[in-house]
Amino acid sequence: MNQLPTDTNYPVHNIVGDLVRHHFPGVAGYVNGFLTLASLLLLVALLPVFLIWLERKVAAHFQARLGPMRVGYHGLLQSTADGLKLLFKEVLMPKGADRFVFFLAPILPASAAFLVMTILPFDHHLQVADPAGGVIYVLGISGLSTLGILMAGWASNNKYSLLGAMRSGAQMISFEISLALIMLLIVMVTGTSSLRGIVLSQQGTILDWWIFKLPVLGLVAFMMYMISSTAELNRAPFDISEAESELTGGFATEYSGISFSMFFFAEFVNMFVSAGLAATFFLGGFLAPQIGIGLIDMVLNFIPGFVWFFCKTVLVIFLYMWFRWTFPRLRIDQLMDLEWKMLLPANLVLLMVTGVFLAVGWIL
Amino acid sequence: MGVSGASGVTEQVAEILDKYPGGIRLVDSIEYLVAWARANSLWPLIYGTACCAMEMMSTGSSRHDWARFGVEVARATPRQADLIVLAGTIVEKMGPNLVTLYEQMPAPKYVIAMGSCAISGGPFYYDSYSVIRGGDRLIPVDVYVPGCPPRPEALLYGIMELQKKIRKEGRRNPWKVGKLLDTPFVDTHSMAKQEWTAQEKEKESGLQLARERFKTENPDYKPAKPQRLAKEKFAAVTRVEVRNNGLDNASILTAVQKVFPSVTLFRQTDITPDNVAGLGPEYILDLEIGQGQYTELVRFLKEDKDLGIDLLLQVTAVDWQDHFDVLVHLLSTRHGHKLFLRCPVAKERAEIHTISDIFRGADWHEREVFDLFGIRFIDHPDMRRIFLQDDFPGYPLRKDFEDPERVVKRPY
Amino acid sequence: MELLLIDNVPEGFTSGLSSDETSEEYFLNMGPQHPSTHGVLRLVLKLNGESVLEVVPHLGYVHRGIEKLAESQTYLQNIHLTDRLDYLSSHINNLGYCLAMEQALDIGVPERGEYIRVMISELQRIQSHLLWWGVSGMDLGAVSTFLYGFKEREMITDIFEELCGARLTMNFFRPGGSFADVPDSFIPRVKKVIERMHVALDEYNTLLTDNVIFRERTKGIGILSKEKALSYGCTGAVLRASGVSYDVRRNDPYSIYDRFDFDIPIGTVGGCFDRYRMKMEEMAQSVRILEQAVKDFPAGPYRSKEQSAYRLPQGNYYSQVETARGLLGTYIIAEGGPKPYRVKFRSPAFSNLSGLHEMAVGHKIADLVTILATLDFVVPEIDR
Amino acid sequence: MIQTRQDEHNPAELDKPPYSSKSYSGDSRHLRLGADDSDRGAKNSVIYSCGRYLQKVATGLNSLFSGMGVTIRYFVNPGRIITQQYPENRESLRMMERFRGHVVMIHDENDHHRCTGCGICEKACPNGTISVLTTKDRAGRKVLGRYIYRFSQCTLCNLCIESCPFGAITMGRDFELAVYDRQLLTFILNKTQGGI
Repeated sequence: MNQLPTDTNYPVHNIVGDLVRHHFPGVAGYVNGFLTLASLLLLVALLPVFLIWLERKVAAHFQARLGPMRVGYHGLLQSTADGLKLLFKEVLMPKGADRFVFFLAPILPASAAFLVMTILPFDHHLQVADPAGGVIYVLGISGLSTLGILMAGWASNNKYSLLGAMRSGAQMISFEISLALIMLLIVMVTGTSSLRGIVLSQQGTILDWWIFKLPVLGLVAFMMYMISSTAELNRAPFDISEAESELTGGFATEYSGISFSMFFFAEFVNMFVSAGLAATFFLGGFLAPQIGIGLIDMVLNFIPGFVWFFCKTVLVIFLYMWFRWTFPRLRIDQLMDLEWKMLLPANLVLLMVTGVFLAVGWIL
Repeated sequence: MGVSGASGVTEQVAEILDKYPGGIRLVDSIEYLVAWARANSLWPLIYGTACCAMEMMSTGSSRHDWARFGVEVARATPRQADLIVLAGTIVEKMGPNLVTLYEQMPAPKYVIAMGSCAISGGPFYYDSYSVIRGGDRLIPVDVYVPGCPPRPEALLYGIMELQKKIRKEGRRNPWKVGKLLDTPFVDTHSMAKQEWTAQEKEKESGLQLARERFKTENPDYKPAKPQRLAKEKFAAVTRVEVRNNGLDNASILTAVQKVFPSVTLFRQTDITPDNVAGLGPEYILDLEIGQGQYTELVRFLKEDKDLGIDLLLQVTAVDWQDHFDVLVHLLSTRHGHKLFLRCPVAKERAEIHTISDIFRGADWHEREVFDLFGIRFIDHPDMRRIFLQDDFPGYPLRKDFEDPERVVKRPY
Repeated sequence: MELLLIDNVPEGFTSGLSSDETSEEYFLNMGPQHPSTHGVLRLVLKLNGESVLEVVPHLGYVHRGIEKLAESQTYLQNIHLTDRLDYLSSHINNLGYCLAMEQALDIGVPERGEYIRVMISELQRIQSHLLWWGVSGMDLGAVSTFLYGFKEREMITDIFEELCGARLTMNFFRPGGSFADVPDSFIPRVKKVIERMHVALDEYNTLLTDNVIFRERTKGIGILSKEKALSYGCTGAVLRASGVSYDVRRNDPYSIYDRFDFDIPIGTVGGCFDRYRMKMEEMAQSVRILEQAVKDFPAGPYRSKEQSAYRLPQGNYYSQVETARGLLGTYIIAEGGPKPYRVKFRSPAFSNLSGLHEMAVGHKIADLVTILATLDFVVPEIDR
Repeated sequence: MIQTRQDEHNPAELDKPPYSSKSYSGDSRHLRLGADDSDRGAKNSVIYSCGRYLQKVATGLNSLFSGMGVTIRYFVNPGRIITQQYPENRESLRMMERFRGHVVMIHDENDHHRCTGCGICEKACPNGTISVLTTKDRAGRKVLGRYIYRFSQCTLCNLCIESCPFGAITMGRDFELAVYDRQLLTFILNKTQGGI
């Protein structure tokens, strides 16, 4: 029933890596390391460009309009233009700001997202590293982005920024608890905290994904994950740290040009990472959605795993966008109420019930 | 880094690359790319003062959707904005704030003046004591979009014109802070007239002979009569008199006169209730009372249960050259009748007791009267100017207000 | 608690920050350029953490001196100035001014003219409320509502544009009627709007009114009791939400409002949610008026006899109309001649806003934004 | 000294008797929209409050989902997109017949206009937008010399056109009038100058 998969091909390998290893056995480690980092960097650089375009298009279609249309096919190059423009824009620092912290802050959220990405299992053999305590690593690193926002708010010498940062700090610390508890739930049922291990524990048909495998509880846990991760991402309806109509720009009020674009980019990479984790935990990661009919499953399996991973991730990202373009924003105290009075107790109950399920063996 | 901003970086890069073969072409293509990016990524600042802001919002709405141009990323903070659309009237008090906003934006930054007010003051060109005639007196404007307010399509056209302008930017034509309009405000209407009259006079002297010749050659000349446009004719319609709801004037007056016998009616000699009843239902009772009993009367009107007056419409004033009248307009939401009250205030000692302790709403109304008429309200909790800046000279709604620096009188 | 009076207490505040070291009080400036102040209102807040201790609004960032201007322009020219007070109810402003002139000159309006006036006024009200709905949704963070509200609003601005050529500053009504008749397509277009509004209002209620987050954000926020609302001179939806049934269209009917069957919604608590629902219900009632007006829209002349120049006889003339924001009073003092001696506009938003401190104190900054959104003011009307 | 609002759940506030409208003269039809705070009189039993809690969560979630239903209906239905693509639709874009773009003078095919230079429009204009500058023709008659129209300060109020007794001016339907220089917004409307 709940056995760990036997596939233990560590370290992760793939065709490119094998080729390098075959031809340059001496420096293979360095070359492969460089290649991984370069490709990951490329991904980090290109993902937001695509995601920002997607967000704007999706938003537009939610609002009965077209969105970017005039730069490239259906505005595909719109975010490229935005990025380029921000790159060549004057960088300003307000008087009285802490110069070092002010310019360090935007780098942190981006690097946090980048670091978490290193352990995302994109495919069977497409993962930079798979530490045994992957889940703990994720939780540890994601605090960095909060730190970046707090630093930005503090260093800006602006009351709006400070308010935004404080809101963000309180919010993220609270919701991290929920997030950790939901991850704990998955770790509890899979028995591993390696992300690859978690994906592999969902092998089989669609019904073996954790969202369905735990009867009802999986769905509830998924919903709670969506809520807390939206809050963790500072996205509407939990975007109180930016809250344009209240705090103008929140923590990023004083940032311009490239340093603002770092925040902007990090927001979207973080969203990707968060959605990727949702796919990993609940939607079977890179596994194809098999339905138990041999022929169709064969076709589905033929499609490479990373395509499935991206599809699922984009699906979750779409959910995030759907939330954002539908709901009004919560107030700070309501946000805290939601976490401490609703999500956290519900989480604990869920953990307990799952424990009972595990003991009785009710998992599908 | 200065105001020139990022163009400095491109210049440095250009200097290095120019030395190598093909370098110039590379620099040119980078320049082209940067100009392209800037033109297609204009993030506007959320800034709007008046009517034009609504049309700006309409431009952002689904129907017109400025997102198609990549303009929908409206930023609330000037640090991230590239474009400021001057939508609406700019008044003197807002001026410094607008300049600050502009200065807070990182270079390169662009300005569109939208609508007549932002271009030249528009409807407030003459006679206004607070409007700045043209946004380009404060910050340099790149594109002027005329209209009042311009249609969303007109604004989109303006944005396209701006894009055209940005696409031409490069090393030879770098972005720089534009020029401000520094000519003093002139009465263009009278100026045109004067210039024309002078020109005509000059011309006239040379035309005497030609005229006389024409007259002798065509003695029967009769100019064609201009065709008047046939305008639709309408019949006069008798007006249905609107009734004044609630208590009738006569009974209100009787009730007031019982307690305040010294009360009179404005511009009415005969103040008996019978006469007032004859003035018709549309006449609103216009009581006049001296300063001594002013607050008591207001308090009485508010507290008297039978009169049922509960809402203060406004407190205002009028300048009768020799004295002021402070006007208090009251309404009964329960019955529907209105009641006006006035109290003369001397010009030399423009002071009157406040009624903000009776009606809280009077607080701001009295501040407005103080601001525009200079009538001081005794015991008012917060007697400051409400609309104008503290150093504004004089009180503009007084009939003798003159400020040639700010106000240019309508020429006709 | 002992209060420390420091030198740089912002204008309008009675006291400085608390001298208590553990206190987290500070001053925050909001505006004049701030997304939720709907234009150029400036608020200075004294905060403790996120809680509002004191609010001081600063006005005048778009004070153009319209009342002074009106003294130097002719009566006819002044109509176009009223457009620029509350540009979201410009037709109704025009109407208010024309009513005062008609009162002075004893000009009547033919039947068709009156129907045009009522229909245009109600369309204007719906248009304004739609914009308000969208913008207040956006203030609360639901950006899509902004664009949804504008969708139907565009249908109405199209009607206006076809009617008089302008979308916002119409200058359409004249004493005795309007300067032009309605085009043939007017009634079909209005019918379309009515049809669409029935669907749209349902949609809006599902999207925002019933939304649990929205309800939590607005309920019990910014309560203004009946007595206070009256004392501050609030009118319109703000007064009605507090439980006072006063609507000029009903209690002091102008034009032909007394012929139509419509309800005046009134609230009980006087908080943001009540104010919100007043406006939503008003839209439904406006649609009801439109339905009735479309049904018996008469033929005939649309205006009465024109005068080449309007000279008001000496006297004081006052008219009041119900704009989308409340009671707009137009007070004209005429001393003969082609120009008025003094014109005063009693703007509803000016009085409605003056109770802001009462509503906002004790709430959070986010609630202040909610309150501002439901107060629904237009700054140029406040400043004039 | 944080002040918190106590009145938000004050039952007294909610239970207040509705405002009496007996005394007012008009017809007293009105709709009472009370605040539907249904938390009143919550019982103290644990099961009851748990039930209420769950019910609240359920109705809350339901409201969220139905809201999402509204937005997704727009998303999946491209027919509801109402965007007009302005520069692309230039060919088909026509302004309304009465659209007030800017003042133009009507000219016939021989470039003759109907303006007599009477200056009524100039007087009608509320803000000095129009200057009618007249000259004399050979017969000594007053004719239009130059008709200056300052678009930069025009409010498009239509008063000049209404006042013109000869129908010489009208509103143009152009709207693409943005310029780089405000001087270019001063037009001379008459194509031919009367007189010599």
